[in-house]
Amino acid sequence: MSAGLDKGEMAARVARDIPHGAYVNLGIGQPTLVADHLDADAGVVLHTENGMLNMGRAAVGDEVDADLVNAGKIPVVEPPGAAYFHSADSFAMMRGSHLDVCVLGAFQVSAGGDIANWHTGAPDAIPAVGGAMDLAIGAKQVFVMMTLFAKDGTPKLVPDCTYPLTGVACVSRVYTDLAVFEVGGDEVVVVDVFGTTYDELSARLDVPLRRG
Amino acid sequence: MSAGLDKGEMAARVARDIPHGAYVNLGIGQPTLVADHLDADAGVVLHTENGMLNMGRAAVGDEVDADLVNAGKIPVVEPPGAAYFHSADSFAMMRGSHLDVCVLGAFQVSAGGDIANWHTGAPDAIPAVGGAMDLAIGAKQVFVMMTLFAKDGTPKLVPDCTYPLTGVACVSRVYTDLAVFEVGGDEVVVVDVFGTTYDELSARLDVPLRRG
Amino acid sequence: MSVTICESAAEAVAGISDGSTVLVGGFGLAGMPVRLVDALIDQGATDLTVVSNNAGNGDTGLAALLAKGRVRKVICSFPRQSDSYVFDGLYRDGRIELELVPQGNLAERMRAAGAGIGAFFCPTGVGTPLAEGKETREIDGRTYVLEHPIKGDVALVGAHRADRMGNLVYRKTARNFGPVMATAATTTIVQVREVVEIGELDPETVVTPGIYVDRVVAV
Amino acid sequence: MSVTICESAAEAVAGISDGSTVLVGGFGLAGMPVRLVDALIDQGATDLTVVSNNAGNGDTGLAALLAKGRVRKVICSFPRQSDSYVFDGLYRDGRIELELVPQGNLAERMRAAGAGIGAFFCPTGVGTPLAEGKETREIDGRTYVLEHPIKGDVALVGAHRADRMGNLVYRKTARNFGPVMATAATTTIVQVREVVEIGELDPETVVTPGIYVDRVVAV
Repeated sequence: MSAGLDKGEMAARVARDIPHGAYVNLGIGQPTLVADHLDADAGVVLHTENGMLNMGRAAVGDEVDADLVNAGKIPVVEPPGAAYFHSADSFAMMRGSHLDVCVLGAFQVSAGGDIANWHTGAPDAIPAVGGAMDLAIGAKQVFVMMTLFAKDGTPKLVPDCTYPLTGVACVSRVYTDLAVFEVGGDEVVVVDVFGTTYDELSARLDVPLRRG
Repeated sequence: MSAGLDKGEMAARVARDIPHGAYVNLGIGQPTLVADHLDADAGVVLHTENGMLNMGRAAVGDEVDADLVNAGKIPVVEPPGAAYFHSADSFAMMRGSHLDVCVLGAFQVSAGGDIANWHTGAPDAIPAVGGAMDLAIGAKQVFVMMTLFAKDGTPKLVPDCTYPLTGVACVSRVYTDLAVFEVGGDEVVVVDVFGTTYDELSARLDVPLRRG
Repeated sequence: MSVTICESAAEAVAGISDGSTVLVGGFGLAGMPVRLVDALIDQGATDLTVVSNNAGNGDTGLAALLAKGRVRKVICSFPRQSDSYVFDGLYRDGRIELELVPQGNLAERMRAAGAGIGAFFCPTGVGTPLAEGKETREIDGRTYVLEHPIKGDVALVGAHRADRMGNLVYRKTARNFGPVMATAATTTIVQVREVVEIGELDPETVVTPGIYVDRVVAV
Repeated sequence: MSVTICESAAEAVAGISDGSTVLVGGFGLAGMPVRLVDALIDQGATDLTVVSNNAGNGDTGLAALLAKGRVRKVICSFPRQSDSYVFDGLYRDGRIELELVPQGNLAERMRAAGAGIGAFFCPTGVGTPLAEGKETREIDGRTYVLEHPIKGDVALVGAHRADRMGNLVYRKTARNFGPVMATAATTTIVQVREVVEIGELDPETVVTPGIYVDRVVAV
C-alpha cells in the first residue's frame, strides 16, 4: 500500500469542502488542524462548544489568557466579531442544527453513517464523552477525519461499528489518508482516492463501494 | 355591610406582608399599586415578565422611553442594579420558582387555592392569557388582591371556581377589601378583618372559615 | 451561512412564501419590527401564521397585515388589548384562527425549536382549558403538560444594533422575544437602528450571535 | 432573597451539608471556582455528589476534594484528562461512582432544573450506551430520549465581577457552566475577582441576575 495523505494534507482536503461563510465546529485533536487550511477570505466562523463563536487561532506568548480556551482547553485568541455565551446556549446552538459543518475524529464509522469515537469499550477504560454525542447529532453536516486503517491494519470504515456508538446515521463524509467517502446512503461512494486505487480499497474494506 | 379598605389601603396591606429583600412580580392592574407602598429600605426587587429585574417606577415626562416598559406596557424607569433578559429567560426565572412573591388580580379564588383570572367564560369574550398562567404557578408564594364581592354581590372567594382556571392549588393568600384569607389548606383562615366581622363574613361566604 | 446586510426593508423581506409561519418580535410596540411588518404588507405573502405575543395595535403594523386578510392564524398570548379592534373584529367574525398560548410557554416553545428539543414537560397551564387534550405526566410529585416546539419559516426581529457578522444587541425591555425568535426560524430577518463594523460590539455583550441571523436592515 | 457579600471563602461555603449535591462551574480551569473548592475542602462536608464538566486536574481543587474521599459520586461529561489521575485511581478502585452525561445534556439538564422544566426530549445520545434504559419517543420523524433535570443543593460558580445586588458578569470562555449552575441550585455561591457598587454594571450586560445568587466573595 503506497503512502496517502499526511495529517496536514488530510486537513487541507477537509478544508476544501467547507463552504464559504459556514459556521463550523472542529473537534479536538486532528480536526483542529483544519483551521490552518481555511482561507481567511472564506469567512468561515469557528464555534467552540465551551461558549464562543468566531474563535481565533491558538494564543502564543503574552496572548495566553486562562479565561479564553478552546474545547481542548488550549488558549486561543479573540478575533473581532466574536461572541461569548454559556454552555446551555452553546449546546442549544449545536443541538438546534445551526452549525453548518462539524468535523470529528473517530475510532470507527459505519457505512450507514454511525460513528464511534468516545469509548473503546475496553473494560478498564475510563469513559469520557464530552461534547462528542452532541456534536455528532448537532451539525447540518458531520465530517469525520481519520486514518482509514488502525495501526493493526483493521479498517475503521466498517459495515457496523463494534465500538460503543457516539451517534446513529449522522456522518455524511469520511476524510481519510487514502480516500474520501460519502456514507449514510444505500452505498458508500468513493469521492477521492490518494496513493491507492479504487480496486485496492474495495479489496481491503468490508463495505460495498461505488465509484463517485 | 360597612366599608372596608380602598384600593390604596389594600395595596398597603399586601405590601406589609412582602418580606425584606424579596423578588416580587406585581401583576398588571391593581397589584401594580403595591409598589407605591414598599419601603425603599426593604430592598424588594421587582420583576417584570417582559424581561427586567429591579424594575423602577412609572416614567414621567422626558423619562419615557419606548424601549422600556412594564408588563402592562407602561413606560418605567431603570434604577441602578437593574438587569435585562429575554422572554425565555424571564419565564424560566418565574417557572423555576425563583421569585419569592407574585401578586395577581382575580375573578375568583377557591378555598383550595385555585385561581381564575384570565377568562370570564363568556362565549363572545376574546380570550387573552398573557403571563397569568406562568405567574400563577411560578412564584414561591402567590398572593391575590381583589374585592371580596363582585359588583352584583356574589362572592369571589368560592368553594370551587366556576370561571376557567388560571392555575390549580397555587394561591396562598387572598387580600380583599374586607378581609385577608389564607387559602390552599384544609380550611380557609381569616387572618385580618376590615370594617366587618368574622360572623358577617361567615354568613356571606360559601366557604368554611376558621379564625386566624 | 453569512449574513446579508440589506439596503431596504423590501429587500430584507423578499421571498417570504404564502403559507409561511412568521415569528414577529416585540411586546406591544417595544421591540416590534414595524418596518419589516410594513414591508411584508407590501411584499404580498398571504395565508400566513403569525406568532407574536400580541395581535396588533391600532391600524398599523401587525394590525394592518391582519386587516388585509393575509393572516390565517395567530399564535399569541395576549390578543386582547385596548386598541386590538382589528383582531377583535376578525376573530368575532370567525375570519381568523387563534391559538392562545401562555406567554412563558410561547417563549419556551420557540426556545425548544431553536435548541433542538423535541418536546418538554411544563407546569404552566396544568388543569386549565389551555392544557386540555395535551399529554400530562407526574414527575417528582408535580404534574406537567407536554409542550411542543413552535418553529418559524421566518422571524422578523427588532434589535438595537448589528455588526456586519450579524451579531445583535438589543436595548432595555425591547429585547423580549427577539433572541428566542432569532433561534427558532429558518430565516431570521432583523431590523436595527444601526449597523456597525466588525469589532465595534463587545463580544461579552452580544445577545444574539450572528449564526442566528440571515438578513439585517438598518431603518 | 438578598445576596450576602462574604468576607472570606470560608464564610461563603459555611453550612454545606454532608450528602449535598454540589454543582461546580468551570471548563477545565477556566471559570473553575478554585478558592471555593479549597474552602469546601476545609469546611469538611462529605458524601458529596459533584456535578461538573470535568473531574479534577492534578492534585488541587476538585482533585484534592476527591483525594480526600469526600465525593461519593461524580456527574460529568469528561473525567478523563491528561492530569486526572486522582479521579482515575478512585474510579479504577471502585471508590467513586460516575454518571457520564454528554456535555450538552449536562448543561440542558441543569438549565431545566433552573427553568422549572420537568423533563425534556433530547436527540443527543439516542442509540448509544448513554441512553440505555431511558424512555425514547419519535417526534416528527426523529427519535429523542427523555432527560430529567439535575438540581443542586449548592452551586459553586466562578465569575468575573459582581455588584452588591449579586448581578454577575463573566469573562470570555470562563462563562461556560456558571450561568446555568447559578439557576439550578438552592444556594448559589460565587467567587469573583471584584465586587462593585450597585450601578457599576451595565444592566444590558448582566449575564446572571442577582436573583440567582445567594453569596458572593471577592478573592
